[in-house]
Amino acid sequence: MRRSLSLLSLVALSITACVGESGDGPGAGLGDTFCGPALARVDSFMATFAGEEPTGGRYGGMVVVGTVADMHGMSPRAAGDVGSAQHQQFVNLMTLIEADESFDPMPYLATSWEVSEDRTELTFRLREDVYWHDGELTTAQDVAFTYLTVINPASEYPNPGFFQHYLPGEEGVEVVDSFTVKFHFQPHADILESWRGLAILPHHLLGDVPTEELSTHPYGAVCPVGNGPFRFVSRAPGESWTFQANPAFPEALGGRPYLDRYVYRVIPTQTTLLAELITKGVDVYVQMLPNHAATAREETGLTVLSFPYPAIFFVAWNSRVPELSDVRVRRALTLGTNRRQIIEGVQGGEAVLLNSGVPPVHWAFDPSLGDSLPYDPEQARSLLIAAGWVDRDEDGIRENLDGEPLVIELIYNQNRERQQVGEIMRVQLRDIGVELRPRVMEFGAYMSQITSEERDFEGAFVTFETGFRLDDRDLFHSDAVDGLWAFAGIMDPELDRYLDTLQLIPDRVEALPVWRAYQNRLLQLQPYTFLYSALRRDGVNERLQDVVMDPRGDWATIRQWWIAPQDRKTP
Amino acid sequence: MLSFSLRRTLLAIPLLLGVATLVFFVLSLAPGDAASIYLRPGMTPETLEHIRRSMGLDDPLLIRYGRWLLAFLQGDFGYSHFYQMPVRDRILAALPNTLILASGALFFAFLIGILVGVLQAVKEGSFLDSVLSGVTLFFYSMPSFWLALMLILFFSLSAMKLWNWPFSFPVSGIQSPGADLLAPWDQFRDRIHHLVLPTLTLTLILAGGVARYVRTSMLDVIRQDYIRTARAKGLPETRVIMKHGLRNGLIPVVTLFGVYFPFLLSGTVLIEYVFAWPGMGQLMVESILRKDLPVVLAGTFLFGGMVVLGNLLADLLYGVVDPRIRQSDG
Amino acid sequence: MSLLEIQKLRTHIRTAGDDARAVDGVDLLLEEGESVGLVGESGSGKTLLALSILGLLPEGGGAILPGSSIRFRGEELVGMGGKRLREIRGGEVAMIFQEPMTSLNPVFSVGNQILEAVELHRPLNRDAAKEEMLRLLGEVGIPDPEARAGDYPHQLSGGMRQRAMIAMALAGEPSLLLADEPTTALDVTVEAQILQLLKRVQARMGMGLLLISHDLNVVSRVCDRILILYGGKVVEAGPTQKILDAPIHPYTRGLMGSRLSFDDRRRTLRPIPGEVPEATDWPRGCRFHPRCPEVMDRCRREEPRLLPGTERKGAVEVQGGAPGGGRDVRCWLLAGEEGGA
Amino acid sequence: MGRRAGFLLPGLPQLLRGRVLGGGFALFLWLGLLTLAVTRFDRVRGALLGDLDDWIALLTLAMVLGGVWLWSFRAGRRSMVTGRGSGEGSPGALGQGWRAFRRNRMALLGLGTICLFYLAMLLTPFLAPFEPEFREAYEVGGDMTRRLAAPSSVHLMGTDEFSQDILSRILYGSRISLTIGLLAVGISVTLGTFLGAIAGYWGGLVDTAIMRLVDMVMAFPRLVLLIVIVALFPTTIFIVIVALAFTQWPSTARMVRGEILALKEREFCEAARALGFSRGRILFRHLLPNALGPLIVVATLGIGNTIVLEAGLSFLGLGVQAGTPSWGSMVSDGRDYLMDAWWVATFPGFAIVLAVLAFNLVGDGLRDALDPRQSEGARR
Repeated sequence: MRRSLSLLSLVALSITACVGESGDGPGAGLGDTFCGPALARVDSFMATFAGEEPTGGRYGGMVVVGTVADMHGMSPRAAGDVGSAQHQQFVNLMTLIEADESFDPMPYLATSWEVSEDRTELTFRLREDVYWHDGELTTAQDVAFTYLTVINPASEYPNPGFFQHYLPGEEGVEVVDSFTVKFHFQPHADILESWRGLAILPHHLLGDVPTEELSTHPYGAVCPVGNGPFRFVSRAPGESWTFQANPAFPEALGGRPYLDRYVYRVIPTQTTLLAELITKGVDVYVQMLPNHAATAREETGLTVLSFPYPAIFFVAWNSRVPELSDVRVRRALTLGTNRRQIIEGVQGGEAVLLNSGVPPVHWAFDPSLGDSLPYDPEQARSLLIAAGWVDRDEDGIRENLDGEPLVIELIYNQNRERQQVGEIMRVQLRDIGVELRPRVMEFGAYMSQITSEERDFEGAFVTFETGFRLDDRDLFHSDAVDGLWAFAGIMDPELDRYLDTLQLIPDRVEALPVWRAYQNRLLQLQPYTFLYSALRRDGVNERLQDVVMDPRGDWATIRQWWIAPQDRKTP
Repeated sequence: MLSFSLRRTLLAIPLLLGVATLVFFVLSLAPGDAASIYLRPGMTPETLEHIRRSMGLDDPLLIRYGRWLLAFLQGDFGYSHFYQMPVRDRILAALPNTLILASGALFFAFLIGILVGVLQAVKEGSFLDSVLSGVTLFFYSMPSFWLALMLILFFSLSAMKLWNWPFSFPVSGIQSPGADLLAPWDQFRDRIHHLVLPTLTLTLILAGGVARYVRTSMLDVIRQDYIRTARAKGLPETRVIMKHGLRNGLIPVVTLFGVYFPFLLSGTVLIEYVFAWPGMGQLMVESILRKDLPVVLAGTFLFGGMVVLGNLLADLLYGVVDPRIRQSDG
Repeated sequence: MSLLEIQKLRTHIRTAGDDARAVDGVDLLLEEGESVGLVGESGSGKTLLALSILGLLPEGGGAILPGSSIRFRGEELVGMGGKRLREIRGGEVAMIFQEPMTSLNPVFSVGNQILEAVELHRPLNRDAAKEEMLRLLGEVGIPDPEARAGDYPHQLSGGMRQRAMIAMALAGEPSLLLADEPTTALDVTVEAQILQLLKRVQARMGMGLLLISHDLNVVSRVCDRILILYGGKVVEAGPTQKILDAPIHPYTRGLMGSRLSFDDRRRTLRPIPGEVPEATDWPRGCRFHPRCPEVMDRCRREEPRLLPGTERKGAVEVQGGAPGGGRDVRCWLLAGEEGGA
Repeated sequence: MGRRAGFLLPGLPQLLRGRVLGGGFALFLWLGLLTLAVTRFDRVRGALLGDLDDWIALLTLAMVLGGVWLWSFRAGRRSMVTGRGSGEGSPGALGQGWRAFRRNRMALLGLGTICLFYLAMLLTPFLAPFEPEFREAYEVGGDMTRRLAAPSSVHLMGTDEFSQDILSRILYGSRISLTIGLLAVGISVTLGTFLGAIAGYWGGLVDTAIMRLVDMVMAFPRLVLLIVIVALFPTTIFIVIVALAFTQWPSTARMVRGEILALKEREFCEAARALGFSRGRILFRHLLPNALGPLIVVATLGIGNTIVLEAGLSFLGLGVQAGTPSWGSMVSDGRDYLMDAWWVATFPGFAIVLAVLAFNLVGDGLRDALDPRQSEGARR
């Protein structure tokens, strides 16, 4: 009876909770013992800047960014979600290096770096004036701690592949002095890109936390303490995150950001989000639908920024399935899909046709490749005939010698874009005598089906956000054919050779021909039907100045955003 | 009477546990691995294994069930893997929002519904009655999300752009960002502003049902002899209706309140979705889609609890409004 | 000036088809302090007549036709509305109903309901009104008024409920009380008590009383005069004793035959055959003719007028006094006297 | 003369006799269908070689044309004989209800609307101006400008983002929306009646067990339960129907149980028992028919409710498999275009409101007609 009372008390408690802030209940547990003191220290450190902060001119104002999904937060495991990753990189935390507009590495937390002659050592020299928001200095200790944490699978960091070639564990990192840290690894073509994505964590706060508990530690989602340009103020789960300018941000990096406040808002229905943008309730609508972009462009006071983004959208064909093991069939599927029309219809023309997994923003992207497999239903039909698929019973769908019709099931999770593309492909492939059956699945089931050992699927829509460092070995290498990501399951020695070589050529000029060859081989094998890399569109209120958005992300330039005094809302 | 209600309520607790158990197994046995939701390109099987472990998915189903049940009975609702916080904290953040929205809407729905229903009953068969019947049935027949979208179009976008109204209502959220910097009074006003459209949507839809119910009930009452008695006494008509009629007409409406009360938590699902209202409905939908099992279980239990509470409340209210029942337990 | 003077009252009920002529030209006179009984089977229009007086006809259902007149102390009630009508209702003219169970509001205590009437019609402050309410309860013979006042109708017995109704009616100190079948729902012993009570309060307060019943017996115990109603028309009217002693109209005689009384055990029960026809569909001629044991050809053709009744044509002996002895009858059996107008 | 008019034009005899509603409806229906058959003669003739849908449509067309004519003719002749059109049938409880129902204009309007909806659903192959998947824009050499076209004389309700005609899709979508409503309610009412009747009649342990189950399902907010089921399993139309049915039966069961409990005490039941009838016979032959009135009301109102719920599920993206048009999924698809192509979401939304409204009107009318207590009030 006592137990059931505690259940009932939740209702009573909740009614009183409207008054007080949540989190002060007895159930807050660790959140209470960790967050309370941590945030108090942040407050007192920030209070020391009162009066010293720059005011006037561009300084001041609040900006609201609206998105459809809440972000996970600042823990390493949260880096798997694009919104969280960007906040870790650009807003609340800092990375060692940044990329400039042309994607060349730029100093950030690290002032300089040095790669050893044999490309097995990387030494970072850190800034000495970067403070955690609670007043502690950011040191080499933090960097080493972060590295050791994320290479431990228990941290649930989603991109451990970044550090695959590093020497295992403590051998890989060496704290030279308080502000110098050195890493050891096997030679690799791309050394710095990993450090552009990985945000450094506070050792003094999390050093004592066992790595396996890190993913459930309140630091990530309840009270992150960072060192980036904006400090965490509060979070209402499912509703918003609020950040405040960090006055202690180093002068050399631009000092305190212009904006006083930055709010990340969650609005799950895109139509509502558009309405908020139009009524000026939000200043930025992240990742607009194409037709919403068209609407917003016609509004006064709004601009739509569209920029290429390193994401690729493709259909993975499971070549373990007999019908799809024939490269002629896979090729016919690609040839029979009018991808230009799909781009026109689904993305309003704002996408780049792809024929490989190299996105347009990558330096190895080959624009001429896009014309390689143009829409050609005639050729698709003859390929299918050659492969033995003929419409023997004249029902419009081809059959093989055994009379089995060419029916391919295409799975995807609930998503408007995928649904649209699936429907269009169905219409188009019917034209060449293939019956495509798009099937929506719940996301977890979909992920299980394409990654589990059974690979119980025929075709699947997949979107990858790639970053600037490409390593397709887990997709196409024979060694990885049983790994999570080998959807297509193709094994090709030539492809393996390219993939192995590519990781070892640091010089881009030298690597480019190999990239070309690799992409051509993919073109021949057609493990996927690559569709496109869509532009990302963000609707922005024109009162917000100096917003630049490029492949680095939506928040890459948030430090420079400013609002003229007359445009600031009176809070 | 009261003891009967209490006993029924206590009996409901195992029932609710049963419901939660059902949900546990349905969610656990549904195809697909809950941990695979957190899979990201480039992730290794070891990491996936760790995610699975930290979600408690590496144990056999029955052990997981036992562990959940034990913790649940002790008032520990578990940890939300998606929100990275204890379920209790997450629910406590969502619950007040929903309660505010839904209780406001319920209040207005009953207020408007009762007034309209009474008016219709008094003017039975008149043109006004027909018009109001049509209007209430219209809203009653309307999908809530649809009405919500229409209201956004009318009262926010069109109001501002086409009709140049001096103000438009905010279309999402419970308060403006940065409202915490406002003076308390302005903060309050801001909140009320945000409440307008979602409350209006909910109210319109609920009020239709209430009005229909009240009309029927009042029509029944108005024909009763005691209404004639009240008139024969020389009471003014308004007093006859509002005192003698309404008091009796409301007795069956109390049952309706018992039915609508659980609405406080669950009835707002679609409306919360459209208006980005960070409440229980939105939380539940997202948690179901993300297979955030502990949140779904706790939410289910809470929803069920509201149904039970609603029944209890209806019983108690019945006693308050109907002396025949109040006295029957001696 | 009479207390109540009804002339040519016609009250119709609207239905989907033809209007039901429920009360069809009734004249009635009631002097101060007099008690009049209105008798008829259900469907004869007697309840509607009472409701017409206070304007309590069901909404949209019934209407008093133009040309009708109901005057209370000379004041025309037909078409009256608003404040004055409400002052009269429950104040100068009170009414009690057939079913005390359904006529009392189940959700308010009886005390509360009586108090409401007291406060409405008497210039008393709250305490005095309460006092008065308790006094009224005592007056109508409810024991331990203090305790009973808090009771709800469902907690009282039928007799007690009707007493409470009477108390409520007396609250405004009315000069006319309309009692619509006040004892129908009660058993015989309680009926007697209630009738006695009515008689007592009427005498004490000097009220006029219009007692409506289907039971001639009940009415005869209380009333000075009696009106017999059939088919929305008065068929016989006269002093109680005369009607009891010498009923003229066949319908009256039928009612006498079908009554069950203690003081008249010799008679056997002889119910009137058939039923009252629908008020939408009165037969041509005399409305009673399909059921009349003495029906004549003329009855089927022409409608009789209300005439001073003195004697009966035919075999039945003539009783009663002088011509016009205060009695009116509507029957062709009397036509001989009139010379067949 | 009336007879000849009946030969010429169905509905005319009724109209001449002043029965405007029935006659007008018959006339309208007959003329409308005739026009349809003539104007789309090619399509109708083509249906002879068509598939099942075409044949159903053909059959419907023939039956309704013939049926209306026959009804009008015979009713006209009968009214000539008896002088009045009504008066047929035995005055059972349902017959009386029908007569009361017939007096309710709004309910009749609702009934007419429902009939038209279902008729349109059956005749979709002839009515729809375009194929359900007329994705012209994406066919070979497609014309992309036809996407999201505003309502015009070609596309009366405009087109969606696939250049599909909204009107045609609403017509084809009615199959899912109207069938889901009918089937789900059919299943739930059958199941609920069966279990409720058993619980009410047998009582005891059976009753307790069934009612606990009822409580359990009812302790769940319906929409949330639906989301759990539909979100986690492949969304086929079958799953959606089953989910809708299995979340609705408890209220029916509860109602039927109450009715049975009340009826059980009535004289005719005791009489049947005294005659030695078996329990099953008493229950299904004597008790259930008496509970039919409230059941019909619950079912009618339930259909409207179910259509709204299906729409809600589709709105969350959980409805019937994408690509198959249903009104709910059409609204859901159109909501992103609300600000630049309002017609995509608006027209299917109206279809939902109209259909639900019609069902509710009929449900209300039935309740008034079948509940003697209330209908007496209405007549007074």
